[in-house]
Amino acid sequence: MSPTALSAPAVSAWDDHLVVLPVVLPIAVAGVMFLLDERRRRLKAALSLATVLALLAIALVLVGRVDAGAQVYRLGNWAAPYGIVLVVDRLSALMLVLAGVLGLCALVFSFARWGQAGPRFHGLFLLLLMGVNGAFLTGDLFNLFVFFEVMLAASYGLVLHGSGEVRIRAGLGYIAVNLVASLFFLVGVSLIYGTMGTLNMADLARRLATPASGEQALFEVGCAVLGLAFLIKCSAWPLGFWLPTTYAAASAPAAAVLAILSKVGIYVVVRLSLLLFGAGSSAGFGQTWILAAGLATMAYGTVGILAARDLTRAAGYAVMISSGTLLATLGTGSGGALAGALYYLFGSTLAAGALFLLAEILQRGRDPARADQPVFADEYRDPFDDAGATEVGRALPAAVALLGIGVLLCTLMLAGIPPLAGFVGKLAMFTGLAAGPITAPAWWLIAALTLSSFGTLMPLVRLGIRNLWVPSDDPPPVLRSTEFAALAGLLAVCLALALWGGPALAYADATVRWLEQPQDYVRAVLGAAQEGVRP
Amino acid sequence: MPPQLLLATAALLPFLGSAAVICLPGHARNAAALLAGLVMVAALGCIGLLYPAVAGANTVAWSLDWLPTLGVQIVLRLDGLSWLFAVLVLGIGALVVLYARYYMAAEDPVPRLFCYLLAFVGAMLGIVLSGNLIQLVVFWELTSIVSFLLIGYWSDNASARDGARMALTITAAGGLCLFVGMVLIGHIVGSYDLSVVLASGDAIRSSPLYLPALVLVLAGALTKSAQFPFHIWLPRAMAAPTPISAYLHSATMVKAGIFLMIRFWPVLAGTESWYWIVGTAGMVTMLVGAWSAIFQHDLKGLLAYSTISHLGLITLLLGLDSPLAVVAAIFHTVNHATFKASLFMAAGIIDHETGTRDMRRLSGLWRAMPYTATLAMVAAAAMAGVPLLNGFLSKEMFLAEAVDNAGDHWLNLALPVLATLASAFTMLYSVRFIRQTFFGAAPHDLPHAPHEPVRWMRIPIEFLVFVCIAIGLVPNLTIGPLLAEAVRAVLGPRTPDYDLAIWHGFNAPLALSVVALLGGVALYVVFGRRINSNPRGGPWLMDRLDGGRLFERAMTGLVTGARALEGHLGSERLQVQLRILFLTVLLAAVLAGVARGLDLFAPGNSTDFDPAFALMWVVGAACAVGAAERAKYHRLSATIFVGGAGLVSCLTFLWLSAPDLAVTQILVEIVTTVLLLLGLRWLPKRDAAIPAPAAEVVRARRRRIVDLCIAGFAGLGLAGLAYAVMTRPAVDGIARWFVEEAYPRAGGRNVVNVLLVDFRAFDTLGEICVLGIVGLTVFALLRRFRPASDSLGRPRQQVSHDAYDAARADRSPGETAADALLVPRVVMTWLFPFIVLLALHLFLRGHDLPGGGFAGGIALTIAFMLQYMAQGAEWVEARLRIQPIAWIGIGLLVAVLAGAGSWLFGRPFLTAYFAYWEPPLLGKVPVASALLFDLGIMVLVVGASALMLVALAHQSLRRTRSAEAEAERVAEGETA
Amino acid sequence: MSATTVLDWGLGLAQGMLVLAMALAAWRMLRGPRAQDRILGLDTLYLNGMLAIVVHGMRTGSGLYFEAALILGMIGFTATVALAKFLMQGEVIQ
Amino acid sequence: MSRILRPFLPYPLLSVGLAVTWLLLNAPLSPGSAVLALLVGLTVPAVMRALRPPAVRVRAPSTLARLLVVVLYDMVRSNIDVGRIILGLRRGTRRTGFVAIPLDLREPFGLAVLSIILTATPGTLWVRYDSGTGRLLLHVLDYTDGDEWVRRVKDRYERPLMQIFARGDSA
Amino acid sequence: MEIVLSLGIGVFAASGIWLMLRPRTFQVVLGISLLSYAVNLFIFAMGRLTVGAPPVLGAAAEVVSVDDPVPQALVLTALVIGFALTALFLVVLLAARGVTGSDHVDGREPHQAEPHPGNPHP
Amino acid sequence: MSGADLPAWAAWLVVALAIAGAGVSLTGALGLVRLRTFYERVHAPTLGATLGMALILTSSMVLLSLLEGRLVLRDALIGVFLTITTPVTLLLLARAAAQRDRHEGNPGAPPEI
Ligand code: NA
Ligand code: NA
Repeated sequence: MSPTALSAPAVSAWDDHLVVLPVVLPIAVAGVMFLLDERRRRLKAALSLATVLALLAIALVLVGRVDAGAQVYRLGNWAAPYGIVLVVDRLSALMLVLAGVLGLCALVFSFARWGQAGPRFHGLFLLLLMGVNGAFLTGDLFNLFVFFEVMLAASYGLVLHGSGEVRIRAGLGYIAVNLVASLFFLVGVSLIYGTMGTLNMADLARRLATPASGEQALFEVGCAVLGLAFLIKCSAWPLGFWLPTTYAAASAPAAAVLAILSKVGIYVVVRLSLLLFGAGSSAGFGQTWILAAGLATMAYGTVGILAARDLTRAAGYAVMISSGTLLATLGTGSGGALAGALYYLFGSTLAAGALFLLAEILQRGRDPARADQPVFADEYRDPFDDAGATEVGRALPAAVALLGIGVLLCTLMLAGIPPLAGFVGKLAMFTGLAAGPITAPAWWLIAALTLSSFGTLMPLVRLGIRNLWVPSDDPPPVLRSTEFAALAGLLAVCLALALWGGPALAYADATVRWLEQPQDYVRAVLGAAQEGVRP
Repeated sequence: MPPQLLLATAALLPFLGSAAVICLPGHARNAAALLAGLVMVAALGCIGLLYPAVAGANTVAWSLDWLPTLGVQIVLRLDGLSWLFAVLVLGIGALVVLYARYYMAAEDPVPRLFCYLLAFVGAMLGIVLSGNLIQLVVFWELTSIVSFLLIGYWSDNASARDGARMALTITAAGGLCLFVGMVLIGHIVGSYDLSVVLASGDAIRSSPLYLPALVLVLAGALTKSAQFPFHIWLPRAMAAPTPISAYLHSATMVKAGIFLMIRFWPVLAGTESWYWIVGTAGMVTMLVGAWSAIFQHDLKGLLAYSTISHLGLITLLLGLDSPLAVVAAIFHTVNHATFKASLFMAAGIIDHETGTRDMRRLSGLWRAMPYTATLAMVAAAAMAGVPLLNGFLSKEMFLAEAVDNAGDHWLNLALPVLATLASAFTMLYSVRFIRQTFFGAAPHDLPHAPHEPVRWMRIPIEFLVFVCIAIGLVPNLTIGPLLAEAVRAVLGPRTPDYDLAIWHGFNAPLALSVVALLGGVALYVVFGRRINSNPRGGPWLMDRLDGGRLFERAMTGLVTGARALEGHLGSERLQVQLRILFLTVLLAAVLAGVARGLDLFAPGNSTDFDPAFALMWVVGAACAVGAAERAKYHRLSATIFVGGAGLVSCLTFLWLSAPDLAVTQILVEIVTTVLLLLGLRWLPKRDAAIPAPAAEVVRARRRRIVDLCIAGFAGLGLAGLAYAVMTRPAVDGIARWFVEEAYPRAGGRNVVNVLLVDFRAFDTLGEICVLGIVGLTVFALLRRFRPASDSLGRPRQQVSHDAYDAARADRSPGETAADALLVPRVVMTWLFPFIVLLALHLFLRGHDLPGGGFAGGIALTIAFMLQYMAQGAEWVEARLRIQPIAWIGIGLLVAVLAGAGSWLFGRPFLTAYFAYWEPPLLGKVPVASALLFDLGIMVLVVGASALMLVALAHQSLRRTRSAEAEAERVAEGETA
Repeated sequence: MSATTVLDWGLGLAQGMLVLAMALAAWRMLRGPRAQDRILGLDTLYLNGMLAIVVHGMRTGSGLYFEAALILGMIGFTATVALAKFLMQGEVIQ
Repeated sequence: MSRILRPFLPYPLLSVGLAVTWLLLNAPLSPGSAVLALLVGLTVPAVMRALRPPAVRVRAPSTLARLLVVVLYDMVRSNIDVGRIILGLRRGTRRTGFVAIPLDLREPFGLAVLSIILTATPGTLWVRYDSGTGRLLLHVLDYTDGDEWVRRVKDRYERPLMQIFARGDSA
Repeated sequence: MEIVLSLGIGVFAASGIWLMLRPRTFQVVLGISLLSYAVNLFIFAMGRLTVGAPPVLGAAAEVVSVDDPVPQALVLTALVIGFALTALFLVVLLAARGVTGSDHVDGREPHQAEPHPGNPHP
Repeated sequence: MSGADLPAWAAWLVVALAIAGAGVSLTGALGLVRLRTFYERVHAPTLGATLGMALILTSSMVLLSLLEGRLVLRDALIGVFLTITTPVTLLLLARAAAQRDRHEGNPGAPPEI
């Protein structure tokens, strides 16, 4: 036997393979799990815990290695743009960490109850993370489609996990909308291929750097359609009405981990906007629309969260607001603000995830009819009418106290109230927007950020009070230790993010600076020799 | 200890204490109070020790990096002003701790109260010691949050919850504005550092952003210090335990807004805008607060409105563009804190000992608690501005400022008049408070028999009243130097000359003061009885105007409006959502195309027209339109038409050089048709004959027209794009490389397959994951599937078969059905190995010729499917043990291992290996790792598609088992 | 006429006839009137489609289209059988 | 069939059929494809063993050959007949109708082949078969009175089939 | 040929979209199928049209002018994913029909009130 | 287009077989349109499935054999499998139709046996 392929230079060190592990490891473990009997829950839980821990560890190692720019992994040893490459840069490493943290906490949370509610939870869960990781890593547009589909398919499974009418009804709409989005994705990608002849993102950027060709218009139509697919996934108004219903219906750990799904859409929009439309023949393409979509999403999310009748829906709308914030920031074109928005994205995603978990604990076993009681109108009381008022403090069960802290922290995070990371993120965005003369879009965004903060604070406080303070005949919520660990993990990261806001923001700044220099990305992926030269 | 360390210790101690105290057991009252008290005293000690360091207009600063990229540091900065406020916060805090120890009931979980209280102290110190604008915002919001928790301490109490929420809503909203304002100031100055900002007054005032920054900062300050119209939260906050009201809502937190205005007075004041906003707010608040206080029946209500009024007074002073007014403001802040805190505590004692705070029920308490009554009366006199007490001094300064600032504008002219009026009101409600509570007939019908409280509970009041008197008598010996330091810290070189003496001679302020005192008494004499009998304590003229209620209405309206808007701006209905999706994509594509002047029909390449191809597409189009038309009432027909459309699609692929696609398309088509039919069985009967309501018909028609337009234009758009791309010359892209390198580099002649299993194998790996996931999801979902009741019965056809068999003596049940399938069974059974063979063939040849693992897998699935169709699920499963989930797992593992094998050779994942093996006889046999990968695909495809199929097929079995009786009932009904 | 021309025109004509046959089958499929007529139409459509593939393979002189035709001929009946069985028993798999 | 070979070749005819099919699929013949054909012939019938269909024994190869010729002839002839009917080239009235044929053949495999034959000759269609009575309902496009169709089916097809697929040792 | 194929894609897409906008789940699933056909053909069309030159190299692996293999590979992947998701949608619609009794896409007949507290708008 | 080095007679033979097969098949499809009842129509497609198919496959085998210079028989497989699978659909379809007609009491319904 004589090998005839394998002529390209080999990968040098074993740890270079780390880049592909976030995808390969979950598949392999999921494969093993499918061979195990459904009743071996402990083994499965241990396996998935180990895997998710490993994923987080890998993500952290990768964060440590992206200082130099980007690390490129050529799958099948085929060079870009022909083969598929995985690219780890600051942005993708950051997103991997986010996925790892959220995944770990959601998984730990699921150990208490949800892991047993339906078959093959762990396998689906791992494959969802694999899809998310793949989407963050890939440098190829069609491969991105594939990972989107993996992620969505697993999310369909997780949304439907546990069955029940509400889930199935929500799942139906969710699947239909996302199927359409996937078809848009395909149309967009294929149009781009048909006009540019490539699928590799870096190659696309390189081809766009040359003066506009006759195909520019068709290419931009393709980008518009493709962009719309991403906007659907990140639930921008008016394309994202599916999100609150779906996330509210999903089981808590599923909803928590789904919080990152919409961020994958955001990630891609950020990635492609800065890579393809930062400069070159299509510079600035769609920016105004992204700003408009972002502001509209923030507005609609705020309206929705104000209208929310329960915490899960509120959390869903919080996810929307956070997506809208990032889109709008991207639309203003301010690099400093974008860095803040990335930082904010990280924290708000974790907080939204935590809120889904909290909501589940608080709302399970509660009378659903109560959710519909009036908000303010009938609660009016004479402030000094103390007849019948009980001026006796209630000793809180530890569970309630901890849940209260949790709800409070989530509220502060999402509303951007000090001292948590939500505030720091908004501060960074404000500072970025106020760097240099303040433009009209910047004013709009500042107003939107402030109003959405207020709009988030009010309903979350209202819902928190209803769930924690209003005396109820229902048994007090029970908090299992694994559930507590999951919540504590998420909120601790939010706290740490604020405490070490300096380094975190520096990372975000460096990320945006890197993204604003797409030629470095192109060089990293295609190699210096190919730059500017057609093969 | 160096001053910086002392400062940091003082700032940190309350937070540490807060964390420590919550660890105490729930009813450890003494331990909690002791700990809290010690923390307060220790921190106070630290601050006290720092007095020499700040005396003489010095500052002490300590800083720590936090967010360097944003220019945000944690800076503790102590100067005269912050020293005075810190002492106020900690001193009154220590007294409140002592008071609360005896005030709170034994059942109250006191450690939690002290935990919040200490956290509040920390936050408040954070504000006053803040040397950075952002840090100030952080602690500002922290006080709002802790205040929320403190007001809601008795959370079982509905008014506590409402009060807490309202306070938070208003103050946090103000905080958000303050935040933006601070960012703007930072933008103007270029730094968030307080010292830098304080040195940049001219730059700030001359900036075009001055007005927005001012408005936003004041929004923060005025909400926090309960200025009209934001004052409404303060009376509601009285639902908090009285020590908290005394501390937060009279002495400290509300003073944070005042502090902010004093702190930024040098840089923000001195403009028309400042004068009008701050002055007007202060004036209105002072009058409205005093007026409302007059009519309160609740002691705490009276004190709350009185607080509002006094805060208005201070604000008004700050609004006047006069350094001397600033002095008066600082002085009155201190004075108000002392007398109001003591009054709250006294009211708390009364409440505690009698069980009520309603002045209409209280009277003659002098007899039962003379000592407390005396203290309360002194404090009330201070509040009213009676000479020899501290309140008198600052009110004199206020009236002097009012007179001095009386200008030519009508409002300026009105200033002394209104100031005197407000003072008269203050006198009125002070008199009413004393008269109603302590004098008159002996109380009767009180919940508890009144008596003096325990000794320790009175000590804080005694101390505060002592301070009131001491300052009132010898201001220069007591408050004088401290006030001077504070004033110097604020005004610096603009510090005016002033004199804190009791006697300034006969002058206008004194005259006004006398008028106010006498006027107040007179007013009480005239109106006292009517005020006391005023129901509910609503102020005259403003009886209907309940700000709190309006606010709640507004909030309710906001939520109701949001709910309506949510429905108008969004929809939960899938059809609407999809319509929007398609409309948006249409719009986006058109906009993008128009923006670049897209010409869809630019002349270009074309392939020779073939009429047969066109005719085939006529068939395809007819099938598609037919399916669209029939899908509602004739599902089976529509399914058939979709099959026809699929066939045309398959033939098109073939015609246009894509045999792999054609093979896959036709296989998928077959499986999809069977799956659709498996599902069709569970759908409800749909009958066109059932008429719909007339209104519904019209609406439905309109909807259909809209949908038709959307569908038509979208179809046209896609067609246009396809045409445009197809007629343009091919782009010199990556395709050629694949064709050239597929054989030499990857050893495969079928370039498409090489792409799938080698060049782009990663896509394929993802794709099979999707398939596996979907298979599992389907399985999980169908495990809990319950058919709708109207689908439970056996299909009509089977029922009639059974009836036929039952009616004939020579036939056994099920025989008719079996006879019908006799021949199909034989054919399908014997076809089985041949289809397996076909699958194997497709799999093995994939790398070089059309086929591949996916096609092979689907073919194999069809082989299984045919067996299920011929023989039924039970028969097949008695013979073939299919474990689809395990197949999925094996498929994934094989594919991953095939990819990971290359790691052993130091190559990236999925690096394919191929070689030619030349065994004897057989000639050159290609050996490629891609084949192993393809095997994984095939195994997984079989597993996943068989899983879906089996799961769906089993529903009928389950139905048979679970609803046997139901079926029989239906059958009887049919035959009858 | 050269062999090429003969083959080109002759096979083109044959393919055209088969597509015409497909059109007629489709006509029956769309026209009905009963479900069995439509299924019969689909079956005929498949058959003629398969034959058209064979002729297309001859026109291009390539054996690459054989598998598609074989699949249609060998397991293409699965779809129509399922439809027929659904019509007969109201259920595809019991 | 020898007892030793039986476990390896449960369905020898099937094995041959599979091997031949493989060879046809992978023409031209090469050593590699021959080895694979052998392998396929030996292994793939294993899946049939799982399904356990009744064994089929084929006898009287000469009858089989004769039947094949008859069927081919009938097929071409009836194709022409039916084609003429469709194109309207046939004069005179034509009736279509159902014919019930009492069958003696009970072997499912034989019945299957009969149904294939009847279907392959246009103009006749297997509509229904009653296993209890052995009666077959046939639809004929060109209906003639009397037993002509019954005789034709029984003589031309059923009898040879009964010879070929005689009942007996179902393994 | 280009005009025929593009019109065909258009008709498929229009029929599919029309069906996807219908209220009954079965209509939607058929719409998904048709729209998927249209999109697959569209992807395929992006490689331009070639008759009689499949991207399969001859025995000698000589490189000749063949159809663009990339869109074909993309269609294959999309086809498989589309198949899987169509099947999933089908099963979910069955499950929805089972639990709600309705085959309306919203899980309830239009005149029925919304049972879920999340939505104030029936 | 292939077949440049094919003798003319072969080309004519191939074309004749193919056109004849297509013609038979077309006739069958025409029958589907022209015949009046379902039970008549169901006979029509068998033309294509038997003779039409046989002629076309023969044509293909002749052509490929000539082109490749060896006997190419694999198209016969299509014929074999098509022959054994066609009856399955048709008889199930006829059975279903008969059952429906009898259930609905249509005039052309098959008699009891
Ligand atoms: Na026949
Ligand atoms: Na092409």
